[in-house]
Amino acid sequence: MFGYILRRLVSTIPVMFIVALIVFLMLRLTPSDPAAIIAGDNADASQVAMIRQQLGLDKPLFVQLFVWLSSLAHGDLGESFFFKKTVTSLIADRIEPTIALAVFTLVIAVAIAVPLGIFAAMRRGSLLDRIVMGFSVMGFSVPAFVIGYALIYVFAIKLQWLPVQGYSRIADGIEPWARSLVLPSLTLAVIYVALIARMTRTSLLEVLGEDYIRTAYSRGLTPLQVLVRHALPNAAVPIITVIGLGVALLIGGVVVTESVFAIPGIGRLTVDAVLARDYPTIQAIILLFSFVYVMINLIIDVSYTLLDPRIRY
Amino acid sequence: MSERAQTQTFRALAKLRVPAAAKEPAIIIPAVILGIMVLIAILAPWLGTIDPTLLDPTQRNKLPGFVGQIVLPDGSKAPFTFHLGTDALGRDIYSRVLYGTRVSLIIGALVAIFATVFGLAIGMVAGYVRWSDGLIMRFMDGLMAIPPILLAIALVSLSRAGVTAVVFAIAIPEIPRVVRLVRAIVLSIREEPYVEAAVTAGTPTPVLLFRHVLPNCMAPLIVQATFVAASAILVESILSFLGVGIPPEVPSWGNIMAAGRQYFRIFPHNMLYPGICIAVTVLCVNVLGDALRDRLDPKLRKRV
Amino acid sequence: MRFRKFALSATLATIVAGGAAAVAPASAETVLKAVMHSDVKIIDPIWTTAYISRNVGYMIYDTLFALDAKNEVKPQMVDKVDISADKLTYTMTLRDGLLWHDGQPVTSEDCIQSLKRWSAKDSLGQKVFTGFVSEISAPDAKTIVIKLKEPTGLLLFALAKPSSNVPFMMPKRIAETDPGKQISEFIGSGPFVLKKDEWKPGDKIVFTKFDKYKPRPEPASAFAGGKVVKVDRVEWLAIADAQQAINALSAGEIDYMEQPPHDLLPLIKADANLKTFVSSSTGQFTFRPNSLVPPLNNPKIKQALWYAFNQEDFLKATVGNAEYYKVCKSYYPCSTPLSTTAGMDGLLTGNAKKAQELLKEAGYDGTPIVLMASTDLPILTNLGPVAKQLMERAGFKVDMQSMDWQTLVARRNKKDPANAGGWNGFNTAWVGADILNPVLTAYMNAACDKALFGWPCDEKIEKLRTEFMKAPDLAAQKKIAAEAQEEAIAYTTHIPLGEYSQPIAMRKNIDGVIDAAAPVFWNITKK
Amino acid sequence: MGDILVVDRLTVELPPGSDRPYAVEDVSFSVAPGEIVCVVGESGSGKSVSSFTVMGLLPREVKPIAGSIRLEGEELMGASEKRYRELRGSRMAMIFQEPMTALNPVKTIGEQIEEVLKVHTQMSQAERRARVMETIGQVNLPDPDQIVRAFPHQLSGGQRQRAMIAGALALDPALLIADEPTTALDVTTQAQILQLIADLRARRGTGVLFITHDFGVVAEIAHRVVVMQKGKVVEQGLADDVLNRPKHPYTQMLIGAVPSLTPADRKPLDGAPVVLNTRNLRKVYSSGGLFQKKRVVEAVKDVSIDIRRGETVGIVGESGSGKSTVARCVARLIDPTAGEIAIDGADYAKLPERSLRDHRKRMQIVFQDPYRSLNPRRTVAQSMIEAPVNFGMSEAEALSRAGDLLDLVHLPRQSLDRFPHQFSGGQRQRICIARALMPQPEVLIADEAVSALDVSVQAQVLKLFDEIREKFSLALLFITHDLRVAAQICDRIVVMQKGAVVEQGPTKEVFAAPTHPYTQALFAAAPGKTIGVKITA
Repeated sequence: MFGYILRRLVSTIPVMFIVALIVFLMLRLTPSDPAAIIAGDNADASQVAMIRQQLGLDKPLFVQLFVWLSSLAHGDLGESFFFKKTVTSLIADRIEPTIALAVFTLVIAVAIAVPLGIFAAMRRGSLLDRIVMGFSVMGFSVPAFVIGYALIYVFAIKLQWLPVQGYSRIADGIEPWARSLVLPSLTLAVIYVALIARMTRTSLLEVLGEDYIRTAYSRGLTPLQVLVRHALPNAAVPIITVIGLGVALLIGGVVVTESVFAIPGIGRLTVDAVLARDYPTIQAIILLFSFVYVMINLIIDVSYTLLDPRIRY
Repeated sequence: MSERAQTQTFRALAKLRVPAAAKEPAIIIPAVILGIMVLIAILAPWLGTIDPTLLDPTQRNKLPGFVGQIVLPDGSKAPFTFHLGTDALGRDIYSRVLYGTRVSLIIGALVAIFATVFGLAIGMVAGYVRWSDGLIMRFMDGLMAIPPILLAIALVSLSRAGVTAVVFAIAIPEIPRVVRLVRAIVLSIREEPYVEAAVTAGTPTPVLLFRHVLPNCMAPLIVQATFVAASAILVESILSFLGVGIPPEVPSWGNIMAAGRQYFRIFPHNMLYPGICIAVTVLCVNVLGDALRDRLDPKLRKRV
Repeated sequence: MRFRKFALSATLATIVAGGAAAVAPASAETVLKAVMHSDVKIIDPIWTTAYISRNVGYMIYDTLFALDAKNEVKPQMVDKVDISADKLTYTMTLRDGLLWHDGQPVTSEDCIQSLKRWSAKDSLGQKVFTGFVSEISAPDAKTIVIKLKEPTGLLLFALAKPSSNVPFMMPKRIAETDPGKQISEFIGSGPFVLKKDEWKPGDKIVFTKFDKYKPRPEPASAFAGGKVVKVDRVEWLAIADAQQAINALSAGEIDYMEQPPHDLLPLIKADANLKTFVSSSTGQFTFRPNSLVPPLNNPKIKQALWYAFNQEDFLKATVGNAEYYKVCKSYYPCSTPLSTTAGMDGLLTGNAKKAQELLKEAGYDGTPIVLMASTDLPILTNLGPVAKQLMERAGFKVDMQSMDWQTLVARRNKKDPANAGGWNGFNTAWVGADILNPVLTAYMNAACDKALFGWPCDEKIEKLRTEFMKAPDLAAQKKIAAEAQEEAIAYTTHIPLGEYSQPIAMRKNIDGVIDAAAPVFWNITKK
Repeated sequence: MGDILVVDRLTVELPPGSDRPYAVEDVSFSVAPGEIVCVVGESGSGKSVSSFTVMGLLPREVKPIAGSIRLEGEELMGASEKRYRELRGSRMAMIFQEPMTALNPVKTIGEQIEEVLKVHTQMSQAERRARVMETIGQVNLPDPDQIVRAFPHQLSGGQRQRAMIAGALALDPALLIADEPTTALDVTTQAQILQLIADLRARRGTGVLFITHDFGVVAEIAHRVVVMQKGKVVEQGLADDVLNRPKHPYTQMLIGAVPSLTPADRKPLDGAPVVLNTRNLRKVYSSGGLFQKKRVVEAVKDVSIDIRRGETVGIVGESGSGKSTVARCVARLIDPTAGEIAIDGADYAKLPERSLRDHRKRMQIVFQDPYRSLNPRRTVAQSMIEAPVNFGMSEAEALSRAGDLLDLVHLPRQSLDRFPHQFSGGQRQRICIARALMPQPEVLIADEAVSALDVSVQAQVLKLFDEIREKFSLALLFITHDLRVAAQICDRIVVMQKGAVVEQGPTKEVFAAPTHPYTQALFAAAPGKTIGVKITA
């Protein structure tokens, strides 16, 4: 088992290297000049050139890549071009809201979506099944920010139950923290619930078609017993897989939700960094998000061994 | 194609009566709605619309149904009812939404085609050429690990804004998913006996790929393409919302909504009508995709 | 990565919904929460002309002199100043008890070094200090002596410059930072102290009351007078979405919003517990042509622009509500002493036919004008499309390129031809305080490649601007200002597109907002 | 005491749009205690539907509409779902065809057997545990306490089927329904399972309803036989009467199609030249990589066989014996690890793909699954002309040759323009044979070419194989696990076990006096020795 984890960890290195390569080249090959932006509107050409030299942007590409990768190896993410702070501190300041939002959404989404998927699968073809599937397709069809504005309009402005925007930190009390996360999490959860409910239903339907389910029925078990003892344990693997893959969707959604609810997370920071051509910050965040995605999928792969004895490493 | 083969294909085409699939409501309704959307896109100039970029600051933010007047190209003024109201620059929302249909559908279609074609090519190579498989899939894993929206934001805003930049930016993150799908299909098809029979018949690999493997990839690819198209239209609206989408002078549903975002409480019509169009179109494409998948390839359900 | 620091408590899974509005933490401290027009990125006051950096400057720094409500120069950190008979020597003594935020006393050495760093970058500072100042010295810790080569009425005015690159005073050790590099320590002697550890770019920036600050006895009047702070803490929050900011204002989550979009003012009027405050200082939209590269390097073609444009279209497209805009055909703000319509007759009338004739006479061959249009600043977004339409009606070919403000700022520094990464024109806005007279108005600087982007080149304008500095009294200044305007119109350094005023929105329990060219937070009370 | 199960005039309706109105129509039969009743019929005869109806496990859309089913006197038609559940597992139990998938992969064998005790009885944990161990012992599974903790994927096919039986018989039900329980098993394992079912029936007096399509199995264990065709019972009675004196023509046809186990007498091959021979052919699969112990599987170990022109050589063996791997190596669909494969003396074992082309012309292959051997999107003509056109024949000429070959395999010429989905399994296999003959090969490989076909169709295809071998004096390499088929069609047979050849020789001699113990066990295990006819010659 340990050998497998080690091997998978080692296998993430090439993937992360490729991610780093893609991000690095993408930023350098596109026609944009961070030095000019940083030099500000008071500067003349010589100052812009001096800044470009300071930032090391004048060196050949592979030298810059080597410098960045080696500093990355020492855990130093470099300094933000724009905010005069190290990228690490910049991210550290703003990571709490994003983690809170992502985890809060994950919990809500799974808590709603999995039961929905199960009911839809059990009563296949019934009204409930069509409603769940209808909602799931709707979830995929409406842009997240539209949902966001609608929720704000109803719950924050009209009913005044929840705050309009902003994020109150955990340190300032759990109750306001939770309240500030309810609407953003619901906005983000819609598309995620749609994905998980649909996949839960699909994988459960497939499992219910297997021979051992028929064997279980032939032993006199009630449909509920069959579901709990035989169907769910086997459907667990595909369901967890989709939750893992959905994380990429979640990260994308976080960027939009943070913009709508003015939550100071790293999603919004990415957009600002891209607009300000702040290469170190962009690179660091995209690497971080990709690393989180790869790690989550590794954890899920490893969790398979707990769920399915056939998968032995 | 020899003469005889041609007659065969014509005869086969003639026999192509409307497949049973087309009778299913889950395919007819979305297909009809999408057909209307395409018609709107093509006939936009003749559907009572005016130049979508014609602005008149004196008629800003007028509510739907407002009767104002427009300046014709020759400078003369003419009365005009703004059925869906005007935006922050006094431009007619009705015309902009109709012309926006063009851009949004084109983006959906181009992204789907671009992602599918490249995904198919790379997927076929990865599936059939053993030694390239590891390399290509590692690269695809890398590309797939980057959250698609972030990749799109970076690609768009760092290159000159425009429809082509947006299409590339949305399509590139979609390619790995298509590659993985095609590779999985190719890996399973190459084990099929009829492919092995072709090998023993001495068919060279490239011909084998096009004659036997490709046709059997079509069904799942078409289904995947519909989902890619649906998500492309959505992502375009999100990019515009974040301020990195298509520049405002080219009307698209996304940037009309983004421009109207400020006024959603007092002039909701700016966001309402393009929002409805996006929801309806994407919904139809998704429903069509689902129905096609159930009809064409039930076992695909597992792979998507 | 320091994830350990955040304790995600186990109650994460419980969804808390409903219940009355949250009970605000009952603490004696009064906190003023504000949303400014943009997020604070740079604090070094001479690094950029961005207004947000200037606003931060007014919070944590102080100035030797300041303009009062009637735009007259009044002493601020300076106690008294006496000017020699020949008007060549100025001796100023500092007020007693002035302290830096780190507790050190303010010395004349600090102020002189601050002035050196400021004048190295600011356009007015360069003109005054390189052109007229022969020597500046500190005989003792309290007095500053400035000797001039020849008399000018603008020395004190320069020390009281109200906007963009304000001459803020900072400790010597910080002011010695090379002007080409940003300062990293933000110690001032202003009424507020910056809490650097709580500054989270993109989230919020926090200032607390500097209790050892000694305000002047006189009542506050614009930037002059006593700066008495009446709240304990001020937080500037970053809410990019204007509609959301207004929602937050009506929900009581914020107290003050610097620039609510004009279109959303009805929402504020409709809300009982909100009010607006309209400052007397106005803003001016302008069009800046690039006089270095074709086709707008040909004055005849630029002349056609004066006929193609009119002010009403731009004002209606951006402000919309007549209550907040005014047609003002003058380079200097209409309400200010030097305002004049000299040279403006027949211009800015939207006369497309006249413009076409001029274009034919000038031999305009239809090469497209590359018009840069910014998309992410609400107040400027609509200027581009209006300019494009008016120019096209007048026969110009226009290639409008949309981009975010950062890209525009970077690209306008490029001197390449328009079709090789350069540009021909773009629209922007200036605060009234920046364009009070020909010397202060940066766009009238016509010193060719030493001038600001657009690089106009006309010695007559430069001569008039130097003469203005020597003008002994207001009447002389007015005459020179009018001549400068006529000359600038003939050359077309830039084109004024109308005046607008920007109301500030706030909750009913906020009072004492000062009417000044920049949003200042002293004297504000929160009941 | 009375019959355990009485099915009287049972009719089950199929959903609209199926190929016939009723799955099962007016079916009556009964099972007495301790009696094994075999229901036999081809695929689609409705034999499985009747068994599922008794258990009440039909899918929602298939509804029983008439007749009665009485289990130990109690009428089940119309019984409540709750009542059905009480009976399932306690009074009637069922075992299924696919042991690989019929057990829950994520639960231990012990748990799955114990479950039925938990559902139906109030036994304590200890009592249940003891009962499970006892049942495992009764189905003679080796060391029960290891089996209890094992997961299904850790057991062999036979062991899994025994575990299934243990689960079914834990509560000593009166009726055991077995739906083709041994079809997926190897001959030797099948014999043990049949023996086990017979013993349990004897010891416990359980009535067994045995569903199968294999007449060999019927001959081996059945007391009474029910023959079904297209949902109707065409004949039923004592096993001896039905098997040896079938009255209904359909039964006669079915029995007549079963190949006999005693080999047919073959025309002697006087000194025909050797066409294809392999010398110490070897194929090894190795897996494992970084951090993982290397696992090596020797699929084929040192196989040397040769086939003369006009001769049929059969390779017989159980699954995993390596017989298909040999065939695929000969057809160069996979690359052999070592050894030589020569056609007319020219070795092509190690040739790279480019220079393999003209060798491929001289040997062709027919696969097992007719439904996947033809590209669904190409017409029969397009599939058939592919090989000859590759080897330089003009399209027109290839098409006319295709027409002749279709006549040869008794198919109409116009099938050239049709698509594969318009043909039955048997017809498709004929098309594959015709396709294989297109490039005029010298060697034809048949890899389990008839195992997927129904018995009646199987007989005709075997005759066809023999005809074309005769007509084109082909060297035919026939791979099969079915001894009856091998007996009827092969001149010489090669017996393989775990990748090695244990015995080879003329079919008559090997069948009459097998020398190797494995071959003896194989022949002994083949069910229904008395039944079966000579098919060829």
